[in-house]
Amino acid sequence: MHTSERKKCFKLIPYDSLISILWTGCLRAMLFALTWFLLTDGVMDSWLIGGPVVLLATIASIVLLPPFSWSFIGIMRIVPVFLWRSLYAGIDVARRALHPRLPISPGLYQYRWRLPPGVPQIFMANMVSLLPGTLSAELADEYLCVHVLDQTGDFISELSIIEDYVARLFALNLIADRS
Amino acid sequence: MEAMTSLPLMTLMQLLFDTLLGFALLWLGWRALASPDLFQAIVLFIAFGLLMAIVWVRLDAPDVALAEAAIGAGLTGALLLTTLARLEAKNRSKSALEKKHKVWLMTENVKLKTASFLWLMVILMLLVSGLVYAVLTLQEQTFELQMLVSKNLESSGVSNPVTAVLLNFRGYDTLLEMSVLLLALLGVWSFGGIPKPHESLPGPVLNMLSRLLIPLLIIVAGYFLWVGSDAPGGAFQGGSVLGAAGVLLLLVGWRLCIRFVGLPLRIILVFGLGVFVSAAVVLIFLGRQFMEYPPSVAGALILLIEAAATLSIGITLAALFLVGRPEFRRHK
Amino acid sequence: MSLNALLPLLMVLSSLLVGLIIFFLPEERAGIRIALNLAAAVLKLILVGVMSWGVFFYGLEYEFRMPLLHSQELILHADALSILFVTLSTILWLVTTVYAIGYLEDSPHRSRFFGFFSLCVMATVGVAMAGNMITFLLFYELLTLTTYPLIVHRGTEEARRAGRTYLIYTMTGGVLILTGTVWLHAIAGSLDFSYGGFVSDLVDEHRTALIAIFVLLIAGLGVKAALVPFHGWLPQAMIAPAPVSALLHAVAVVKAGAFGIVRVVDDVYGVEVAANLGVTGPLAVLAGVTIIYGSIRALFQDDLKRRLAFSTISQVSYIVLGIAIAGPLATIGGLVHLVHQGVMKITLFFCAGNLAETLGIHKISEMNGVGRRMPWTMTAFTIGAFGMIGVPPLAGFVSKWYLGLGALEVGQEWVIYVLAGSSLLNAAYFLPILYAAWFKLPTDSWPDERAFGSGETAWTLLLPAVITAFLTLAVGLLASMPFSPLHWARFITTLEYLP
Amino acid sequence: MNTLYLYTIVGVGLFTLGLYALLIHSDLLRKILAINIMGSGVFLILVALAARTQGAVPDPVPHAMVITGIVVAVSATALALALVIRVRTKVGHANLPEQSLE
Amino acid sequence: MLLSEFFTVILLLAGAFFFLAGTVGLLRFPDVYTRLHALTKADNVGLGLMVLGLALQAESWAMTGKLILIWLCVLLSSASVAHLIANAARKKGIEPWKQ
Amino acid sequence: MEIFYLSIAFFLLLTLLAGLWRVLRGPTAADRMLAAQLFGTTAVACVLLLAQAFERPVLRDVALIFALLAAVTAIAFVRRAWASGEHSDAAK
Amino acid sequence: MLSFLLPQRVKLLGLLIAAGVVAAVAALGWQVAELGAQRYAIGGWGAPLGIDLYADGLSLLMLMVNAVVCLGVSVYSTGYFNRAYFRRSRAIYFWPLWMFLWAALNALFLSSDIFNLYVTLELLGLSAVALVALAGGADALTSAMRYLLINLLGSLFYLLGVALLYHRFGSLDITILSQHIEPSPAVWVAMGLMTSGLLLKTALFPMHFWLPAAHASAPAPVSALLSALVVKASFYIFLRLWLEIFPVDSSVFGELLGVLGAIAIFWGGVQALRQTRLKMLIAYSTVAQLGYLFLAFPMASYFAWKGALFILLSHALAKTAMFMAAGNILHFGGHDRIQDFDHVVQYQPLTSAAFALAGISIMGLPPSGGFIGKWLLLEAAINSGQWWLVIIIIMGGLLAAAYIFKVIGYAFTQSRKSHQTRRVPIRMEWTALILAIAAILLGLIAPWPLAIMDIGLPFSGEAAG
Repeated sequence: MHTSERKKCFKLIPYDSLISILWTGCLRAMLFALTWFLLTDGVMDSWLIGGPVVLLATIASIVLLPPFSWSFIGIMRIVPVFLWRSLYAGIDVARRALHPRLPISPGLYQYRWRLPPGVPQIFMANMVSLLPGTLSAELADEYLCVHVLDQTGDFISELSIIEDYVARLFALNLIADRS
Repeated sequence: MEAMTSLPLMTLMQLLFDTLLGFALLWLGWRALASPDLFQAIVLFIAFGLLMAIVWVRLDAPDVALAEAAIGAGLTGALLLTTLARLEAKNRSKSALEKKHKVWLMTENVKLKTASFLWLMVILMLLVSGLVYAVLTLQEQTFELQMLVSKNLESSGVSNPVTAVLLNFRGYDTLLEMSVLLLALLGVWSFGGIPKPHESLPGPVLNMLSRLLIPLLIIVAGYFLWVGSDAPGGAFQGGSVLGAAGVLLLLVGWRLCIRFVGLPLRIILVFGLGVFVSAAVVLIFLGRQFMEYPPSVAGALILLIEAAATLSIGITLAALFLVGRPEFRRHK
Repeated sequence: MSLNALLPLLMVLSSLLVGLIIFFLPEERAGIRIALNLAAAVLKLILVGVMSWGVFFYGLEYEFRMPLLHSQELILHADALSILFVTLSTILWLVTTVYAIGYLEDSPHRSRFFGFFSLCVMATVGVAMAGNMITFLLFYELLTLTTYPLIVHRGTEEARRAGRTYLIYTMTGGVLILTGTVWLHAIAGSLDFSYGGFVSDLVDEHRTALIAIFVLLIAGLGVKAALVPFHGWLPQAMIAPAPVSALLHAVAVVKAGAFGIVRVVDDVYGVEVAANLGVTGPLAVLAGVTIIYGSIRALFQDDLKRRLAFSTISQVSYIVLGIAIAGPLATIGGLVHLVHQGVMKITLFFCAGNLAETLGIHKISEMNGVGRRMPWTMTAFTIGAFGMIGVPPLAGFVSKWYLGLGALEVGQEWVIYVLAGSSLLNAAYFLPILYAAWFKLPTDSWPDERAFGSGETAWTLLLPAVITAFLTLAVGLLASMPFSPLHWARFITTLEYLP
Repeated sequence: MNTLYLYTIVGVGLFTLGLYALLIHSDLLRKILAINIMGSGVFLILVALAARTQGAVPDPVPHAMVITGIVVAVSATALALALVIRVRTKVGHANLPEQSLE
Repeated sequence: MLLSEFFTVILLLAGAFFFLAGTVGLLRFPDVYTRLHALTKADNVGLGLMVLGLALQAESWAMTGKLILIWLCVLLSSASVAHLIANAARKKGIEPWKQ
Repeated sequence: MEIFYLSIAFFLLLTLLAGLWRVLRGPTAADRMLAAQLFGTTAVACVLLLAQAFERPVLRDVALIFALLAAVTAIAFVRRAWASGEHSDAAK
Repeated sequence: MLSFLLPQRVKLLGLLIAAGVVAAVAALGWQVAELGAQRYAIGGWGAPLGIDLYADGLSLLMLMVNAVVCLGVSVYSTGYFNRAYFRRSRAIYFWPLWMFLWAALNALFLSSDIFNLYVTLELLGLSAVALVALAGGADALTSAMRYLLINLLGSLFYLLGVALLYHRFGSLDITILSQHIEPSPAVWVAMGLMTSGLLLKTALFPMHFWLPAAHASAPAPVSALLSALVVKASFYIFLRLWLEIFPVDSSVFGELLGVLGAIAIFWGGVQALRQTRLKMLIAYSTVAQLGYLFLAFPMASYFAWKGALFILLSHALAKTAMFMAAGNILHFGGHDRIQDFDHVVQYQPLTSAAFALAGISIMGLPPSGGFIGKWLLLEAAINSGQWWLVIIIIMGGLLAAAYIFKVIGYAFTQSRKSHQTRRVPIRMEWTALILAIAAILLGLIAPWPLAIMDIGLPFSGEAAG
């Protein structure tokens, strides 16, 4: 059991591309350095500790989360959408909660993936929980089980739109056909 | 705060806030101890920890708030939940016993006789009134020690007075306290290895979460370590954040530690204490007192000690979370 | 530290070391054990000789001091009184050792027995040579502890019960003495024995306290001395092996108690102070009661050793009586009886042991005609018994004579009646034994006869009895010679009454 | 005097509450909770008193003491919890037999 | 009142409103899943708005960054935790509430 | 302004306490945990407000810790306390 | 002074450290004896700011007896934890835990800072609990649990007292506090809290209920330590506080303590007499002996303190020896039922001797250390005219004699060896014996420890001469 577990932990590491690891490493190191900068308010001395820590964090991050491809434009596109949708989600849920009649008709729905397994699916699953009326309840390779607050609403198209955004973020092509 | 107090409304608001918080604390404490369901009690206790942290904030004790938030609210809660799970797992596996002690999850108020209950009440009332009286009649605070702290802050090597007290002025306490931590781990280990809980594989979401959080936790731990010297923070806060990272790894089912569970792990565990003691002892050979850090290098020295301590504390806390000794034989 | 200081210490240490060594000897090394025991006894004898010489002729102070408490020291010293007691114990010890070697042949746990035996000597010598109350107390308690294993030596249920009784009595006694001693220390600040006592200055101020202390001390010591209300343990302790009984009665425990009373009255309070406090009178009465009571009880015992035990209760009180009468002559009588009673009683016990060991006789009713089977033993027994009764010129007579004179001297005639009555009773319980032993016809077989070669019994058993019987004769006959017990007792008394 | 005294009294309350619960409950886990709450009460008193002078910077020494205390408490709690598990494994239940404290 | 302060007040009030809504949802909604909805969405929006409001008052960019970092952390955790709890509830066999 | 921050914090505290009702009611362990989760978020907001109110920026670090560690408890719950099987009140 | 820990947990190392600590204590002893009370400022800050270590006669003596007992236990444990049935995995934890315990004790006896004392108390308590639990049985675990709770509870009470004292006087140093101290409600409450916390740990009479089980179910060397030193540690703190900080004119309180101590002596003695198992008997005997320590409080005189302290010292030595002897017996015969001792005891003469000699000291018979202590107490009681104390002391001694001879009696009973016996390593027997002899010798060298007690004049407030 242990060995299999460990294999699972490491199987995602792609040994083929050292360069991609380095590149990602640099990027993440910069990201972490930025974080450090934010935390410490940019005091110069702090890099005495910050340097090693960022290095350590980067290594941990690389080991734990192998590089994946993504696109900057994708991020730029998804952020405003996400912000808006999640704000809307909040308003939506607040409305339902505060409404005297509690207008909900919850149910489960299995949404078939067009995204490939791995990081994109997980990202999507997390996002779904923050979108209006939906909550990811189970993640399988083929489908995402979504709990919806209002079955009557059009949440399916919403999901598929978001899926497109996510696909673009990870620079992926969606499986064309989702029967 | 000086400016604010002039505003009566502010004072009133503070009073309101404090009263609410105080009552909330008492109520939570009472419920946590009296609720019929243990799980509920633990959740309430976690909430209690959160409120405590807010209280520390309110009392202008950010260092304590950090420690409470990290250790009290985070790790203790996780530890309690895990223990509860273990206990229940055992409960289930022994159905005969379960029958016998079916009620063990319920509150088992020992049936006190009315008389002894009254006595207890009387004693507790006495305690309360005595304490309150004592507290309320306390004279004005003496600031001698506080003055001393701020006067010597210069030569302590750090500018956060709490850190100065913890690691320099009263470093000996801290040294002993780290021993307590290590000792607790030893004690836990000495109870023998505890079989691994039967657990399923982590789902991908959890997996991802931990993978994202851990580097972040490492950075934050480093941050607290660094910031400790002139702002609230320090080895314990950093260490507990690091410990949280370790706990997270353990929770996700990460078992890399099997590889170095023997000597390397133990070396890391005593590393902090070791550095602390060696620094202190080396100073003796340099003709100074035990733990007397020369002001010129005190800052660096404290940072060094704290770095080592952070590492050790983090790993120790994570190891404590296992609530048992990792098996030794595996790596043979 | 001078040699003189070393001598008393050596007295104590010799037994201690021997005892400890013996503990670790394997059971089989009987030879070494015997040699060690005898060597220690002989060494002691020599030391005693040297010291008594020094004390008597040169007035030397043999004293060893060691600080023990803030103001108290451990003092071992040899004054005349201690020499008297030490001499007695040393000589009798030597004899008893020989006896015990024979008696315990082939029985188990001999190392343990002889180990404690030696420690017991150590304690007795310590009691004898104690220079202050605290040292006395120390060795006194040690004596309790070391005799306990000897009493329970047989390991039977009965023996354990006897041991328990013994402990209950002596421990209680011990704490009484402890209390008294501490109290005394608190009042007087000093505990060192000195001729004529050391509390005379305090009489006015602390009269009640002093009386209370006296009562405490005497009650505590009375337990070991088996004064009447405290005597219960002694008959039970008969369960111990014969040499132990012999010791308990003649030398160690009972005598230590009596000796302690002597010390308290003479060297702590001083006879005059004690008399002044009015405590000696009741003590004398108590002793008188004990004498009569013990004799009467003895009369009704069929078990030989029990009869001897009650006889001891009675006889030891002569010593106490002598001291309590508080006159010079009576003191002499009491002191000399300390020795005489020891010699006589040990003889009797040796003989009883011989009978039990050789023929299995434990009861008087079984003794018919035993004189013919074991003439030597019974001769010794007869001498001892006559001594006890007080037949002149045997040892017992001398003591009783002085006691009587002493009583008359201070005008306490009632003592004479006690003495006379007691002597009559003595005769009443000893003579039937002698009659049965010598003149009745023996039964067909003895309860449990063992063969010891050609003699009537083993020589190691017989010899000690004969020697002590001889001593009984000798101290009586030669009472007026220098260095006789009587002589020493006079010497002591002069010292006591001089200041 | 300032409003922070309130917290001192809350601390006293928590301490007593924990003590009471510690005494009357036989369940071990709850006893451990009770001890922790008592500890919090003590810490609260320590820190609240440190800030009792209006407008002054609170005394850092009690803060340091409380941090030490928290670490000690967490160590003790961890040890206690491990012990509870052991007790449960060996004894079969996680209670202490009734004990009379009063 | 400065403009930024005005916005801050508005944003904080809005945030508080969402917190209230989340709590009401937590109390009113009928089962675990629906309550999770309330929790994740309303609270995150509430916190987001508050962060935004406070960021307006922040004295430095780093402070703003830190606030946003906190928010992101909460976002990440609460989304993941919501998923985990929902998932666990499903595995436990807790059926969603139907009207 | 400080009063305002404090009032908002007070309000948050109130909602937090209201949420306690869920902890007491349950019915499932998950519900209670959920409520604890809510407390975490609320506490973050609360601490941030207090930081602003008392002008102690360092307090934000406390909020940071809350934010980071809130997940740990929940994960412990999901992975251990609840994953290991039936909880006594799950059947209710 | 702090023996810190290496991961290599081997006996040899343990012994080396033990020897090292003993040497250190000896050196300190020499220093204190030569130069008087020593004060050492850790970190060079000095008392109000930093933490001071302080060694006067009192702490030196505690350290010394600590060193002797601990050395003994170390040697004993090399044998004890070798036993076949003691799982190695358990045994290897003994040493580090043990070293922690020892370090905690040393630190405790040296500290002069009340918060530092709290930390050392916790260190002590936790290591003691872990050691009790090392035995692994159901009894041991339950009692370890209870012990842990009691420890934590006591510590919290103490800590609350510390909090009040600190906030009243703004210092944590004992000496400084003693200079500033003046009665006020806070001080009284702090005193009450600290007293109850410490007495709970010291297991004074009504709060003794946890002790017998914990001490009886622990592994033998651990029981020895607990009885000999751990309970004394909290007593030591209590004594220090009492002598230096608390207002001296608290005679009613002292009387109360004395009465409790008296009840403890009786109750412990009677309970000990009723026990059927040896270790329980010894544990109850500890309860009784602890009672003696509190008899000094109503008298509060120079001699009384010294007497109590002397009893403490000799009890530490004697009780260690006793528990070791019990451990040997248990190991040899596989049980410690007193009524079946005849099969066991007499085949272990050394062990029996150790038990008997230790018993002499416990009973307070001369020339043991216990005797000296009892003597001093008695004298103090008589001097102060408190006769009820005299009676208590006397009766306590008799009770002790009763329960000890209840055991010793079996050593002389003839019986056959029971078949299931195991060999006991000879060094276990010898260690017990040597410690017992030390308890006896303590009485003979009494002036020496008594003189040490005067260094730094811990009792100067009451010194009557």
